[in-house]
Amino acid sequence: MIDLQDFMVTLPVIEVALIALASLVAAAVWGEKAVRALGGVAIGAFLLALATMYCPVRFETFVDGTMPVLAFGSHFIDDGFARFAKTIILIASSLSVLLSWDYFEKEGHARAEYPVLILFVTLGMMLMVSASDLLSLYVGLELQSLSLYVLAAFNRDDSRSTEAGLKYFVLGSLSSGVLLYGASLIYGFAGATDFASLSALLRETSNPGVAIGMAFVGAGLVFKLAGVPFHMWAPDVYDGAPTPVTAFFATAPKLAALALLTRFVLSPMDGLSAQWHQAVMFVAVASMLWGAFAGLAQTRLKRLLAYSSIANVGYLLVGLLAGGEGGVQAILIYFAIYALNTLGIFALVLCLRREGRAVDSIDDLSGLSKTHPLAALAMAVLMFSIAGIPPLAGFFGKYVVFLAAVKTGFVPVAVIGVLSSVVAAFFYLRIVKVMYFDEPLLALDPLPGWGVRFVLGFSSVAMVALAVLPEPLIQGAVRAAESFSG
Amino acid sequence: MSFPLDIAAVFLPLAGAAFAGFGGRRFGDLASNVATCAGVLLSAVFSVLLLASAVHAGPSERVLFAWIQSGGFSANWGIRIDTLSAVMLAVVTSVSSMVHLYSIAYMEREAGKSRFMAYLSLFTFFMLALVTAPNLLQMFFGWEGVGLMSYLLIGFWYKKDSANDASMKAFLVNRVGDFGFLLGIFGFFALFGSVDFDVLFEKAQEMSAVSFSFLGQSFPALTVLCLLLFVGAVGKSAQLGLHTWLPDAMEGPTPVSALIHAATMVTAGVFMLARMSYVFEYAPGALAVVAVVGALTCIFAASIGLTQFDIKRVIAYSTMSQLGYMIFAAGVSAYSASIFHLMTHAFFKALLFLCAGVVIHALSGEQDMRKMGALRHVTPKTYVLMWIGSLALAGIGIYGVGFSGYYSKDLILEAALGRGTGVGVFAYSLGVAAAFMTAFYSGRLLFLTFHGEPREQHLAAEHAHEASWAMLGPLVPLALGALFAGGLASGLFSGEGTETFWNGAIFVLPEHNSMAAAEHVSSVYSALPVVCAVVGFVLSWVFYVAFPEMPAIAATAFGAIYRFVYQKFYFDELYNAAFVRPTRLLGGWLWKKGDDELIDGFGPDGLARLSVRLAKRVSSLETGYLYHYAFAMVLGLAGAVSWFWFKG
Amino acid sequence: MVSLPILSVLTFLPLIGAAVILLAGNGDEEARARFAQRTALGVSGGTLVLALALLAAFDPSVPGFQFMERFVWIPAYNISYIKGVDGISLWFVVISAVLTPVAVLAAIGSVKKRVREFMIALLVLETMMIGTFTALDLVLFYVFFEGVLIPMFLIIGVWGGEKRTYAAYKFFLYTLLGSVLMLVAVFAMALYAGTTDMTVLMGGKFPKEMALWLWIAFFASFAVKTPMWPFHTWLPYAHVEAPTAGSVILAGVLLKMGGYGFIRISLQMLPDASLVFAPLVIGFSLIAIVYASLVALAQTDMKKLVAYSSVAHMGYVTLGLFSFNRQGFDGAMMVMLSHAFVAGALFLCVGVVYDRLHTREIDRFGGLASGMPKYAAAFMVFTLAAIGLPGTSGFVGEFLSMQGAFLVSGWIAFAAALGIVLGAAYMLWLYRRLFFGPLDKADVRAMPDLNGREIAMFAPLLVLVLWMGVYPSSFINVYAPAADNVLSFFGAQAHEAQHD
Amino acid sequence: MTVGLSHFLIVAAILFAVGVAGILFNRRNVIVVLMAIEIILLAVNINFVAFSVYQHNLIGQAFTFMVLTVAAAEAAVGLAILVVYFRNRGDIEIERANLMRDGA
Repeated sequence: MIDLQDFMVTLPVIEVALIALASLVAAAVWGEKAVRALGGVAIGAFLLALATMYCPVRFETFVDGTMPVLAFGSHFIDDGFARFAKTIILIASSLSVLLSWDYFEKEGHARAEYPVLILFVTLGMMLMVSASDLLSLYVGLELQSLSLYVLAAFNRDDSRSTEAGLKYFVLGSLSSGVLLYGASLIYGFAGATDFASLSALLRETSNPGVAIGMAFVGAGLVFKLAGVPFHMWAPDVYDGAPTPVTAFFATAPKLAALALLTRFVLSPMDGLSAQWHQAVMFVAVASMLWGAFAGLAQTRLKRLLAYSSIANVGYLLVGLLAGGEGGVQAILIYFAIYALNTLGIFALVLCLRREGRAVDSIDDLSGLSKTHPLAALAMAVLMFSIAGIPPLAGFFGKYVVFLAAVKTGFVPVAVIGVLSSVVAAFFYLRIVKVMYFDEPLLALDPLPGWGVRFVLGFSSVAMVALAVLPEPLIQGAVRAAESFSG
Repeated sequence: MSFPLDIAAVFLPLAGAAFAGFGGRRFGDLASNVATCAGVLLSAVFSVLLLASAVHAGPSERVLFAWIQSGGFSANWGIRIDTLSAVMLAVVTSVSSMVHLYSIAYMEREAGKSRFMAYLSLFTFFMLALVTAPNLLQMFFGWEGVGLMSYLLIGFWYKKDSANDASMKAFLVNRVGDFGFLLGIFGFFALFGSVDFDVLFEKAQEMSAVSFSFLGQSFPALTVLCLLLFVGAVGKSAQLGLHTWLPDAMEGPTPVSALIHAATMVTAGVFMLARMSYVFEYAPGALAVVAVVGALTCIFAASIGLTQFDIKRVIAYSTMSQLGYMIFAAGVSAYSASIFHLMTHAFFKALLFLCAGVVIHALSGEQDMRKMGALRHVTPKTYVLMWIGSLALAGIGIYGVGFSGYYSKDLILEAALGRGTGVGVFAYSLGVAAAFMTAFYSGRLLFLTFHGEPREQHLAAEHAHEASWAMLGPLVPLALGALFAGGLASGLFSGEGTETFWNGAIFVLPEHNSMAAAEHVSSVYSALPVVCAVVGFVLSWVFYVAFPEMPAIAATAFGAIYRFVYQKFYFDELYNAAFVRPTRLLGGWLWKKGDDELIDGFGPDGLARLSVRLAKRVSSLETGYLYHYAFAMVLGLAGAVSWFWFKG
Repeated sequence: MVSLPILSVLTFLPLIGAAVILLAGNGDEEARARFAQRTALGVSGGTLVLALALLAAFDPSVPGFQFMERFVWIPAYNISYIKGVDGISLWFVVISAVLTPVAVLAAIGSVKKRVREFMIALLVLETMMIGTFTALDLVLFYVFFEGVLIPMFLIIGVWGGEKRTYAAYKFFLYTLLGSVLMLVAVFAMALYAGTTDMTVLMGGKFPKEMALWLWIAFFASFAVKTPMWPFHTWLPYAHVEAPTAGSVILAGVLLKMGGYGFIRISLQMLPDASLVFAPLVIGFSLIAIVYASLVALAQTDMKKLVAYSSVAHMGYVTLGLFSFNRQGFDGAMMVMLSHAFVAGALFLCVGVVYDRLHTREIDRFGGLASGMPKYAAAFMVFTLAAIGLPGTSGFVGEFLSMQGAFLVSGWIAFAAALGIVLGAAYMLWLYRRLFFGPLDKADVRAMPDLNGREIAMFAPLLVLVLWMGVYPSSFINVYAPAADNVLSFFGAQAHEAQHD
Repeated sequence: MTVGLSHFLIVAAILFAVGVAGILFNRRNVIVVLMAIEIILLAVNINFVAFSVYQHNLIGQAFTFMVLTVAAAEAAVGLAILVVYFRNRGDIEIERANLMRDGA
């Protein structure tokens, strides 16, 4: 039953798992001294996994990446969609490691666990996007979540960070419980846990028990995604967690949850479209509006970005709502742009230090265009991009998502979406305003090391470059979305 | 190709203006004076030549280049020369030349002389563009152009608030008139598909049958359009209703008043009526309105003229009154008489204004007649010239011999009567009454100014002086015009030769031919105006020379009426209360209430406020308490489960 | 066809200039500022030369698009990079190219802080403007149309006056609000027609009900941009707070994007819906003309007054366009072209005294005619053009626009013509308060007359204003075939209207 | 009386509800919250095992083992976080765990 093929299919995951375990040992042995080295190792692991994933000689059936391949029974699926999502996840994780490069040192608690935890989270995420069985879904999700709880509380001497960890842990566990309960119901009423059987079953007969179980699972997944009304943990956790962790939270794990939700909704729940359409629509609209409006009232950058990410989840769910190839394409394009964009923004937040302490109120950006013109320019580009103003990449993200919605007839949702983006534009603009219109307050410390600056520069240039030449990204997404054709 | 007289005549003043305006500072005042005067004088010479040829050759048109071409709409820049425009050219340029020459001396001590000369020349140019227009659009160009120049010239002394008020008023009141004119143009294009005079004249008869309905009523389209054009004329020629700018226009330097009143601006309305005679003839309703408005203006202005003390204002009201004559002449289809009076009036009115200018100059700017007196000793030559002008204005003459005004005014009154309609009789009676008043206030002006005792000793004693020949010189040709122009030209404008003289430039329907009928008016009626005028002069002598206390007694006797007339029938006050103030209040109200409160309040600002309130409310749900967050999740879960349950 | 992609060069040349300013230039702050100014002037001047060359090479007898460039940009979404100009868009390209160097000149005198950034913003703005007018793919059009917001937001906000933040937000969010609805309409169009190629979309083959919704969505964007009453309230603030150069571009070019959009999309792609909504637009236009003129009368701030006059003038634009006849169309075009120069010039005029005294309160001035005769003369000419005196550019447009409206109904023209009386009132009232009366304030008396740079700024505009007034055919003829092309959809209806 | 599947399910559902209620209504002690989470997982396990028996397949029991393992890890992580939290704050009252909230 299990042959070498299974291992070849899961090779990238296995690599990361092995490196993660080795790193754990190394961290235990060398402790703080190994921080930088382990960071490098983590990035190396991610790049290795990437390379392995796209290595043409991995197994015979891998020709052009369109064929889905199952491994270990039906637990693990490797298709274009998963590969694209993993690509983004691995890049985002790498950039997150770069972002933390000297943050913890400055904060005085550089510990070797950090890269190890990132490795484990990434491992969990890779499992999630490839999960095609409730069991593997659960395992991947928990691996990711448990590591994230710890990351949130990583500044263990800081009461804010620990409170964030606690809140995240409690609510996350609750949502895991909900998800599991749903999984048990699905299992009980369907007799199977793999997506393919569930999909086949639901397409033929209606089964209220399974439907309810799916509602539970869906709710659990939306929690991970921080969609309204399961979003309330996000602002507090984003706020309290150390900034590189927040940056990480806002990007890769979101995609993992989203990819999982997409796969779950579009394959086993396919037969329940009458139900999930309405539910997803509600969550999407509510998230867009809630994120946009609550964001208006914020004064702290990280909280603001939390609401921004909630609003963006709304836009992503519009893509999910549209469904089909077009919708998945839109989700992937949107997410790739959003993730890069967000990482860049957090890179700038990491630049904000005054007298050795990190600050993150919006007013701390005052006059940045005078004191750090290039950083301010990059930030302005990122802000206009995430607000969806052309000619920056963020606009194309919105374009594809809402185009997909209009195409499938969800015109009112698209209208609400674009209107909420105007509201959200206000708080993005406010950041530009503070940077450009206001006079500088107290002087900021010099910009941090190259890691952060690289991420900032990279993402802002990418926002322009992807606007001019979005084709490679779009082609990738198009191929990935073919997994959902038919 | 022969020398283009027409182009030269029209554009020389423009060239002079450009030279003085742009080069005045560099080349000095003298050069500006020479350039502008030469331009206008040459233009005058050419105009007379043009007149001679036009009478023989009939209408001709020269297209310069296309102005506005838009789909079916097309209007060219061009020069239309026929007897009508040639007469106007000659009158305008000759009077303007004299005003130019006079101004050199008059404005000697003023700053910005070359600017002034440039304005005068430009003013003349716009008038020439107006009278030579081959279409309504170019006419409108000149029409607005003279409005602009009057604005600039009335406000020449821009440091004076009253001058600024007057200039703005002149422009705005004229704009109200232009508003009607413009609508008229639109209508003509809509109806005729063209604004070229040739087309309009040709198709007027055909279009007289067209009517349009409004509120269930049917109106002849041509009448409506003609009335719209006439609104423009009311503004420009200061007819009753839109006349309020004219007296205030006295704030400008005196040569400007002379130019505006005699040649370049107020006559535009009269000219337009004559020019559009081909169309107005087919709009009898419009003609009746024209006649009534003209007649009312005539008596209205004359009555105000009786009470004013500012020497220039008296003359200004006399202009208005005389314009009334011209307008109602057009209204009774006596276009020829109308233009005739326009011509004679140009000479004697310019003369009167320029004489008044001499007086004012002599008294260092004093314009109040109550402070003058006995000036005939100081300025004897002016005194004589002023008499000539006044007698011409009053239309004194007997048995076909008289001052210029006698011929034209009599012709108008006879024609009005000869028209044989109620409107004609109405116009005649008011005209005769106005003739009496004209003589009375002319006499009043002369006696108050030049006779009696000097009432303000210091004014007369200190530096009152007769003007130099530099100023008096230009008055002489005008005086000659006032004396003889009427007699010499009456053969052309009336009687047998009229038809050949106009040579198709104006058109009168056979059944409207009041001019011919004028010759058969009983001599009693034709003598009546002259008798009234003589009585008026005598009466004014009685009032102001023989019994100087009489005016005060009369004023108290008719207290209320006197005040009402003295205050110009309270037109300014009425307009202020009815239009000016409400408009400004409305503007402020729309701004503060409309924009700021209503549109912004419910629009962008309101939405922004609402968003912020909503944001606060939404954000207040984020309490930081775990159990609140969990509660939201449970609610969401319950919602999802029940949704899936009921849908499943 | 020309092998050189002249439209792309024209579009992106300013952007390259901006990049040069951003990356090159060394020495101290002052030297870099000077370098930025020179580069900006040179690049925008070069763009102007190119634009004029384009004008010269353009064949006015052809109604369609010329200098087409076309390549596939995003094949997955069937979006192409298509550029081309017809006679209509050509003029908008030219006004953008004319006004940018003028704005640069104005900025050289008045922008003293963060000069490099300002020049970069101006040049980026120029790229966006020219891009908008040359784009022939809806998405491309939208990208440029919206892209304008970014540099303008910064120009208002960074270099603006006291309430610049409010003004910048209002400008940005209001126009964005309108535009996002347009975006949804773009989706719908793209999905229905399967393409975003504007040349294909023109002709209006959308189902009736859909066309109505599309029209409303586009209207939301263009009405705000134009701006039409009652969507105009951002304009007074944006104008007042923007620095002079910003106001010039805003009034001169940005407002025209609304009118251009109406022509290109509402009229050409949705003609039937335009007919349905014409009464609404005409009603708004008339209100705009009268209302804005009245409000202008009450202003005490020069720039606000000019801003409201812009609203009134834009009323003539929409009025003319939605009369659906050649006179109205030409009127709208000429009002737009004229307003570009006249309003631009008036803002420059305000800038001249603002630079000297740092106030825009009308009552702070007075008697300027004695102290600054050249300035007074220039201001007078532009005032006259603004009130539409025949012989200036302002008249041609207003006249034709109202003529066009008259052909629809005399009463419309009647109401619109009220604007010419009120227009004269507020402009002359402004002029009077600024220039006439005694020159008794010491600081006002101390102000010097126009300097060489300022004369260089006004001279081309003066020439254009008079030229356009005396010989407008040279402007109209260039786009006449294109205009007939636009109106060909309305031929029958317009004919009916004429004989109503 | 036979004990059928529904009885197991009802018990599990009650346990689940108790667990959720423990999180919702407990405002004092975080330890209780941890216990409530464990109860939820327990309810899930009951479900899985019961279903596994009635479905005659072993997936449910395999699932249960996974859940047990993960629950242990979860408890460890939770307690660890609780410890660092207590070290910082000196108490573990839920009502006072609101350093982070909107408007703070």
